[in-house]
Amino acid sequence: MLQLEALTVRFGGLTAVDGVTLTANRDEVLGLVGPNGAGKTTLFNAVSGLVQPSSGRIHFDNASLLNTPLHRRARMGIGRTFQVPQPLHELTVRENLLVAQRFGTGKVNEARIAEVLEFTNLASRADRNAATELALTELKALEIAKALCTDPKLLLLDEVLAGLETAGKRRFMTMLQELHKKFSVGILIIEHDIETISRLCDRVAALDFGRLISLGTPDEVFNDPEVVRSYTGAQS
Amino acid sequence: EEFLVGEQEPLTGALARVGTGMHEGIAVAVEVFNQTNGKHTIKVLTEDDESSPAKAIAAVEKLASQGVVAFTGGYGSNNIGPASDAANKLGLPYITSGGVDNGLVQRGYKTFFRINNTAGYQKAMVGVLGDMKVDSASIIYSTKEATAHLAQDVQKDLTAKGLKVGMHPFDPGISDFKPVVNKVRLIDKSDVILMVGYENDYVGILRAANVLKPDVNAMIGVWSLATPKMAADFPDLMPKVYGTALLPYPTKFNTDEGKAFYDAYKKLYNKDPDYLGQFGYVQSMLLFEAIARAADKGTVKQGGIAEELAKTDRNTLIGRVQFTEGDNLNFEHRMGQHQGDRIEIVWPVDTATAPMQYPGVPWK
Amino acid sequence: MKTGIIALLVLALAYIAVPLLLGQNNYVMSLIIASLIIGGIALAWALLGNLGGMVSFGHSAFFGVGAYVSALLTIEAGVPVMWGLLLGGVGAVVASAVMLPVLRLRGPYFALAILAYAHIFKIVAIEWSSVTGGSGGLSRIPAFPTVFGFDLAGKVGSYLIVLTLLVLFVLAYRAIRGSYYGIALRAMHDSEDATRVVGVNSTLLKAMMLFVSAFMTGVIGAFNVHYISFLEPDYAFNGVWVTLPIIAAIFGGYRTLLGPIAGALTVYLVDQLIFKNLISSGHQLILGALLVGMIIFSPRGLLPLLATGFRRKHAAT
Amino acid sequence: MIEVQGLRAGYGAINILWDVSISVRPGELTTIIGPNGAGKTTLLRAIMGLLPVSQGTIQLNDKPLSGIPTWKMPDLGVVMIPEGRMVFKDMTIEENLMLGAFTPKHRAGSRRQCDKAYDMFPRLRERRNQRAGTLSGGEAQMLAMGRGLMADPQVLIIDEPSLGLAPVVVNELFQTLGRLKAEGRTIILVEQSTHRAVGVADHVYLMQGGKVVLSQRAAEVDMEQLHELYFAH
Amino acid sequence: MTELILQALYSGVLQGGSYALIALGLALVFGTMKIINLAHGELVLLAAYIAYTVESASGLSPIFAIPVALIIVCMTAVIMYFLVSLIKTDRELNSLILTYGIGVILTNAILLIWSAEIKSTSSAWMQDAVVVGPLYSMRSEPLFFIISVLLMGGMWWWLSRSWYGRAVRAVAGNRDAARLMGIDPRRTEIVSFVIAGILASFAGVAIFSYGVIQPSLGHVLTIKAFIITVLAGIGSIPGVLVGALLLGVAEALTITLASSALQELVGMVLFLLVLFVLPNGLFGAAGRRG
Ligand SMILES: Nc1ncnc2c1ncn2[C@@H]1O[C@H](COP(=O)(O)OP(=O)(O)OP(=O)(O)O)[C@@H](O)[C@H]1O
Ligand SMILES: Nc1ncnc2c1ncn2[C@@H]1O[C@H](COP(=O)(O)OP(=O)(O)OP(=O)(O)O)[C@@H](O)[C@H]1O
Ligand SMILES: CC(C)C[C@H](N)C(=O)O
Ligand SMILES: [Mg+2]
Ligand SMILES: [Mg+2]
Repeated sequence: MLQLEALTVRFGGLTAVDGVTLTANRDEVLGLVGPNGAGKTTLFNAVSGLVQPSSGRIHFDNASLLNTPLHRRARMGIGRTFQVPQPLHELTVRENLLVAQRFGTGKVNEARIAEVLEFTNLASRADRNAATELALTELKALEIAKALCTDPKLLLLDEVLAGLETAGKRRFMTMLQELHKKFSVGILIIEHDIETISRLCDRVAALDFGRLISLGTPDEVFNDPEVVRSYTGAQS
Repeated sequence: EEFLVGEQEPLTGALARVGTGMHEGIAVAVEVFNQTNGKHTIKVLTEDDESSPAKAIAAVEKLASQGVVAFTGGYGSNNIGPASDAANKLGLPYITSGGVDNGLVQRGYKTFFRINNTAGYQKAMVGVLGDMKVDSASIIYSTKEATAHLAQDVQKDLTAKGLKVGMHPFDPGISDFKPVVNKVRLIDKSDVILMVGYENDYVGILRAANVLKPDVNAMIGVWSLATPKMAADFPDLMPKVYGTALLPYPTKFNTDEGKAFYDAYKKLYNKDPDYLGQFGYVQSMLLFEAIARAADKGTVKQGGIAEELAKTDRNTLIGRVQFTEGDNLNFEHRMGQHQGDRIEIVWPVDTATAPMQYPGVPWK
Repeated sequence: MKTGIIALLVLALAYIAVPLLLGQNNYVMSLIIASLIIGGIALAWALLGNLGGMVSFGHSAFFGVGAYVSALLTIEAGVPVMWGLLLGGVGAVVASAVMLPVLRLRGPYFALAILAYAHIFKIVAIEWSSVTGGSGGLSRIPAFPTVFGFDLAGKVGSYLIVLTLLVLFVLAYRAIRGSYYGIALRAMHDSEDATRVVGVNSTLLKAMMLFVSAFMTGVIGAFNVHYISFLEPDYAFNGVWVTLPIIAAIFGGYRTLLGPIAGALTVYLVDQLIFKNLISSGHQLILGALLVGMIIFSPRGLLPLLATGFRRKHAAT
Repeated sequence: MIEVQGLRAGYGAINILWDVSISVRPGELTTIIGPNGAGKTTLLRAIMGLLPVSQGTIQLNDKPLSGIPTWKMPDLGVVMIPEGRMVFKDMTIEENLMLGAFTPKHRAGSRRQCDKAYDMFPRLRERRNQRAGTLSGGEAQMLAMGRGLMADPQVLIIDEPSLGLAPVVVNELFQTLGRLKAEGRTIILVEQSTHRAVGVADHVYLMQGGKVVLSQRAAEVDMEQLHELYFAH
Repeated sequence: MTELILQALYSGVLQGGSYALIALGLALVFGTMKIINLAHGELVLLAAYIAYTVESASGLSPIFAIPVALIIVCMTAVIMYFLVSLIKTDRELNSLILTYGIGVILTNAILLIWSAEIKSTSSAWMQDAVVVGPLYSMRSEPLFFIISVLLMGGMWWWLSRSWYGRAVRAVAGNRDAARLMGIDPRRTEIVSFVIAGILASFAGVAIFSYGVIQPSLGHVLTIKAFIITVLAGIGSIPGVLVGALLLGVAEALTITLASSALQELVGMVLFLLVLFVLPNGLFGAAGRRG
C-alpha cells in the first residue's frame, strides 16, 4: 500500500534519510527501529508531507504522493501521531476528534466518534480541554484517536508507547493489535523497546544513518549483527 | 444681543501648531468686536477636531447642537471640506482661511466663504521671481494636496513665461533632503529654489542646502516660513530666505483696525501677532460683522448671515475682501524676506518695506 | 434561550429606541455612527485574530481600498451607492488576494507585512493620480439615496445602515465560529502541523479568514466614504483605522463576538465625551493607559471581565 | 542531604502531591518510580522551586529551600535534568551545553566539561553547530543529559533520562549513572524502566496518586511484590 | 551623474548609521526576548526631546544631553520592562499590544510636555558642513555614524562572546529551563531593556542633532527599526548594520534616481521582498514562519 523508492531527505549537508526502499502493507504491523537520529521521524515526516524529500518516490495506493499537499494525504488514508503529543489546542477531546473526522474524511459521523472514544478509553474525558487537562497516557491515546477518526488505511505511530509505565504499555499494545484488526489499518510504528516491537510487529525495518540496514521478522532483524552493533548493543 | 459662533479648529494632532495660531486670531477678533460693536456681542465656542475629518464633522455637529449661528476656523482643506459640508447641511455659514483647495469653492455652497486661495500664493511666488528676472527655478514640494496643487500651478505659470522649471516632489515623511537638494545642485543648476511645504520641510531643505551649498541665488518658500518664530528658532537657516507674509515684522499697523488688532493680541498673548493670527482675525471679524448686520435686519435665523457675508466688501488687514461664489478673488499675497531679525515685505514693490537682498542665501 | 431574549432586546433598543431618543441630536448620532464604524473594523480585525490567529496592523489597507473602489465606481460608473458598499468589500477582498504570500508569516511578521501593504496601497493611491485623483483625493462622492421618502444620508439613515451592516457581520462571524471551520481554525493557532495532518487545509482556511475580514473592513470603508463624502489617500489609509479598532477590540475582548463593538462604543464615546474635556491635547494618553491596564489586568477584555464580575456577584448572594 | 517533609503542591487550584515525604542520603542514588501521572515530575519540580509549595518543607543539608529561587540551585550544587525536551531550541548544541555551566564558578572549566559531554555522547559532537530544535527525540534527550552534567553537580535530579533512547544508549546511560554515583554524587532518578532503576539504586520510593506508597532499601526490594503494589490501584 | 550617485551613496550610508542605532535596541529586545517593543521609537524620541530641553536650557551642545537622556530613558525602559513582566499569558502577542499602548502614552506625554511644534538643534557646530572631496555632510552625521559603529561593535562582541548574551537567548527560548541553568530571567531581561534604553538615548541625541523632531515621529522610527530588524534576521547585530545601510542607501538612491515620493515605498518593498525571498533575513536564523 505504501511504497518508498530510494527515498532520500537531506537537511543542508546532513542526509537524514538515505535511499530507503520499503513497502508497508495494510494487513501487517511493521516496526521501524534504529539509533537516535537514524531518520525514523524524518521518514514519517516525508510520508505525511511535513518535509519534502530531496529525491526518491513515495507511492500510496499506487498514486504518487510527491505533489500531494499535506492535508490531502490525510484524506487519502494516511494518519499519524507525533513523537511529542500534539493535541489540538483550545479544543476539547471531542472537538479534536470532530475536526479530525470532518476534515480527514469530509463528513461527520457521531457514532464513529463515540466508538473511537470508547475504544481509546477517552469517553470519560470527552469534554476536557485536550491540551491542558490530560495526563500523558491520555494524550497518547488522543494522538491515536485523532488519527483513527480520519479513517486511515495506514497509521504512522511515532513512539506512542515511550514513557508509559509497563501496565500502560501493555494496555496500549492490546489496543493497537485490536485496532489493526477491527479497523483494518496497516500500522507502521517507531519504537525503541525491543520486547514491544517483537511482540507487536510482523516485520521490522532497521535504519542507521538514514540507510535501511535490515528488514525481516523481528527475530531476524534483532539478530542481525549490524543491528546489534549499532542499535541493541550487547544485552545487559 | 449675544450670538454664539462655533470654532472648529485642529488644536491637537498634526495641525496643532497652525490651528493654535488661527485660534489666537479668532480670540482676538472676539475681543476687538465685543469692545467696538457696542450693540451685539459674540461668544465663540471652540471644538478641537484633532486634525481629523471625521472629528471635524462631529465638532461642527456638536457646536450646532449648542446653538451656534455660524462657523469660523478650520485648517487644512481635507478637514475643512467635510466640516463645511456638514455646516452646509445644517444651513449654517462657514468662513475660513485654512483651506486653499479649489474643490472647496467648486461645490457651489451658498454657505461657504474663504478669504484666501492658491492663486494668491501663486501670484506672490511667480511675482517675486519676475522681479528677480531668473531663467530657471527648481520647485521642491510636498506631495500633500495643497502643496502639490500650488507647486503645479506655479510650474505652469513659470513654464508659460519661458522659465526652465525642475520639479521635485517629496513625501511628507522624508527625513533627509540632501539627495533632493543635490539633484538641484548638480542637474538642474537653477537660479533659485522654490519650497512648497510646511515648517519642518523648510527646515529640512534649508539644512540640506546649508550643507551642500548649491549655487542658487535665492531660497523662496510659501506659508509658515516668514514668521518671527522661525527666525528665532533657526537663526542660522533663515537669513535672506523668502516666504509669503502680509506684513513686516516687527510691524507697525497704520490703520485703526490694525492698531486695535495689535494691541489686543499683545494684551491677550503678550507677543507680536503672526500671519496665522491675522487670517483668523480677519475671517472672524468679517463673520461677526455680517452677524451684526443680519441681526439688525432680523434675518439671522433666515439665512441672513450668509447673505450679508456674500455682500462683504471691505478693506482688511489682508487687503480688500469681496466674495465671488465664496472665494475672495482679490486675495493676493505678499512676499517677505528674513533680513537680520526683521521680516521685510519685498514684493510687490509698491507695498515693499525694504528692497530685497538679491542674490542672497543663508550660507553666503 | 436567555441570551436570545437579551439579544432581541438589545436589537430592539438599537433599532427603535436609539433613533427615537437620540435621532434629533446630530452630534450624539455622529459619535455613535463613528464608533460603530470603528466597531465594524474592530470586529473584522478580531475575527482575523481570533479565528485566523493573525494580528494585523494593516487593516487600513482594506478600509482604504473599500472606500476608493466604492467611491470610484459610484462616481465614474454610476453604480448605485448601495451596490458600491458591496463592491467596496469585494475590492478589499481582491486587495487581500495580493497579500496571500504573507499568510506564510507568523506573529509580528504578519502584522507588519500587512502594514507594509497598507503603506504601499497608500502610495499607489497618491501616485496613480489619473484614477485616484492623487493626494488631492476625490470629491463629489455620492451620498446615500432617499428611499420611500426616508433620507438614508441623514444621521438616522446612516446609523441604521451601519447598524444593519454590523448585525450582518456579527451573524456571519457567529456562523463561521460555530462551524467545523471555526473549530479547526481555533485549533490551528498553536498546533498547525497537528491540524494539517488530520486533513485541514490550513492555508486555505487562513486565506478565507483574511478574505472575510478584508471584505467586512472594505464594506465599512465604503460606508464611511459615502457617509462622510470625502476621500484622500492620507485619510483613507490612515493608521487610525487600525489603531482605534485594535484598542477597541482588545478593550472589549477580541475573543468574544460582541466585545469589539462594545469596546468601540465605550472607548470612542468615553474618549470623545469625557477624556477630551479633561485633557484637550493628548487625551489619547488615557486611552493608551487603559489599553496597558487592560492587557495587564484582564487580557481577555472588558466583556469577559464583566462576566466574571457578574458571576462572582451572583455566587456571593 | 535532601529532606522533603509533608509536601503538598500542584498546579494552580489542582493539588497533585499529598503529604509527600522523602529523604535522600548523600552519595546515594535514590530512585522514584511509579505509574504515569503519579506526581513524580511534580515532586522534582517542587524541589527545584519551579512550583510553589502549599504545605510542607524541603531542606537541603538541613537548610530550608523555601525562598531560594530556582536559579540559585546550581550554585548550591543542585542540578535538574528535566524530562521531555527542555532544550533551547534556537541555540546550537554547543551553546546549549555551555549554558549548563552558566553559574560563574563553573564558567572557567566549561570548555573541558563540554569535551567530556561530547565524549559521553559522540553524536552530539558531530552536530555541535546544529540548532537544538532540529535534533531527533533521542539526540535532544542526550543533550539535556550532557548539559546537566556541565556544572559538575553534587546533587543530580534526573527525570526519565532513558525516554526515547535507543537500547545501546540506554545501556551506556545506566553505566554512566553508576559511574556518577561512584564519584560520590547524590542522585535522584525518576525512571519508567523499574528493573534498571532499582538495579542502580540504593533506595527506592514508589509513588502513586500523588502519595509515597513504598520506601525501601534497594537491596531489600522484592520485584514481584513491587509490581503487585504498582498495579494495585 | 557619478558625483550625484556618490553623494547619494554617502548620504545613504551616513543615514544608515543612524538607522542602525535606532534599530539596534529594538532588534536586541526582539532577538533576546521575542518581544517587539512598539514603543522603541518613542524611547528614541524621548531622548531627542531631552536633548532639546538640555540644549535650550543650557545652551550646550546636544552631546552633553547624553547623560541626562541615559538616566531618564533607561528609567523609562525599566518601567516598560516592569509592565511587560506583569503580562501573565501569551506574552508574545500581549506584549505587542502592551508596548503599542505604551507608545501611545509616550507620544501623548511628549505632546503634552513639549507641544506639537517641531524642534531642531541650533548648534551650528553640529550642522556645519564637512566636505570630503566631492562628498558633503553635516558634521553630526559622520560623528554619530562613528559612534553608531562603535556601539554596535561593542554590543556584538558582548552578546556573542559573553555569558550574558547566551543567558538572554536562553531565557527567550525556555524560561524554566533557563532557571534550571542558574539564570535569573528577570535580571537578564531588565539588562536587555536597559541596553535598549542606552542605545535609544544615543539614537535620540543623534536624530536631534541633524534632523527635525516632532511628537508623531516615534511611530515612524519604530517601523523603520522593525524593517531593519527583518532585513537583518533575528539576533544578528552585523545584520542590523548591513540592513540599516542597505535601507539608507536604497532610500537615498531612490530619491536621487527616481522621486522622493517613492522613498517610503522602497523600505516597504525591501521589507516584503526579504520576507518572501530570504525568510531568515540577510544574516538570521530561522523562526518567522508558522
Ligand atoms: N530540520 C532539520 N535540520 C537539520 N537536521 C535535522 C532536521 N530535522 C532532523 N534533523 C536531523 O536528522 C536526523 C534524523 O532525525 P530524526 O528525527 O528522523 O531521527 P529519529 O530516527 O526519529 O531519532 P529518535 O529516535 O531520536 O527520535 C537527526 O540527526 C536530526 O538531528
Ligand atoms: N502543568 C500542569 N497543569 C495541570 N496539571 C498538570 C500539569 N502537569 C502535570 N499535571 C498533572 O499532574 C499529575 C501528575 O503529573 P506528573 O507529571 O507529576 O506525573 P509523573 O509521575 O511525572 O508521570 P509520568 O510518568 O507520566 O511523567 C498528572 O495528573 C498530570 O495530569
Ligand atoms: C495656506 C494654508 C492655509 C493652506 C492649507 N495648508 C491647506 O491645506 O489648504
Ligand atoms: Mg524520532
Ligand atoms: Mg513525569
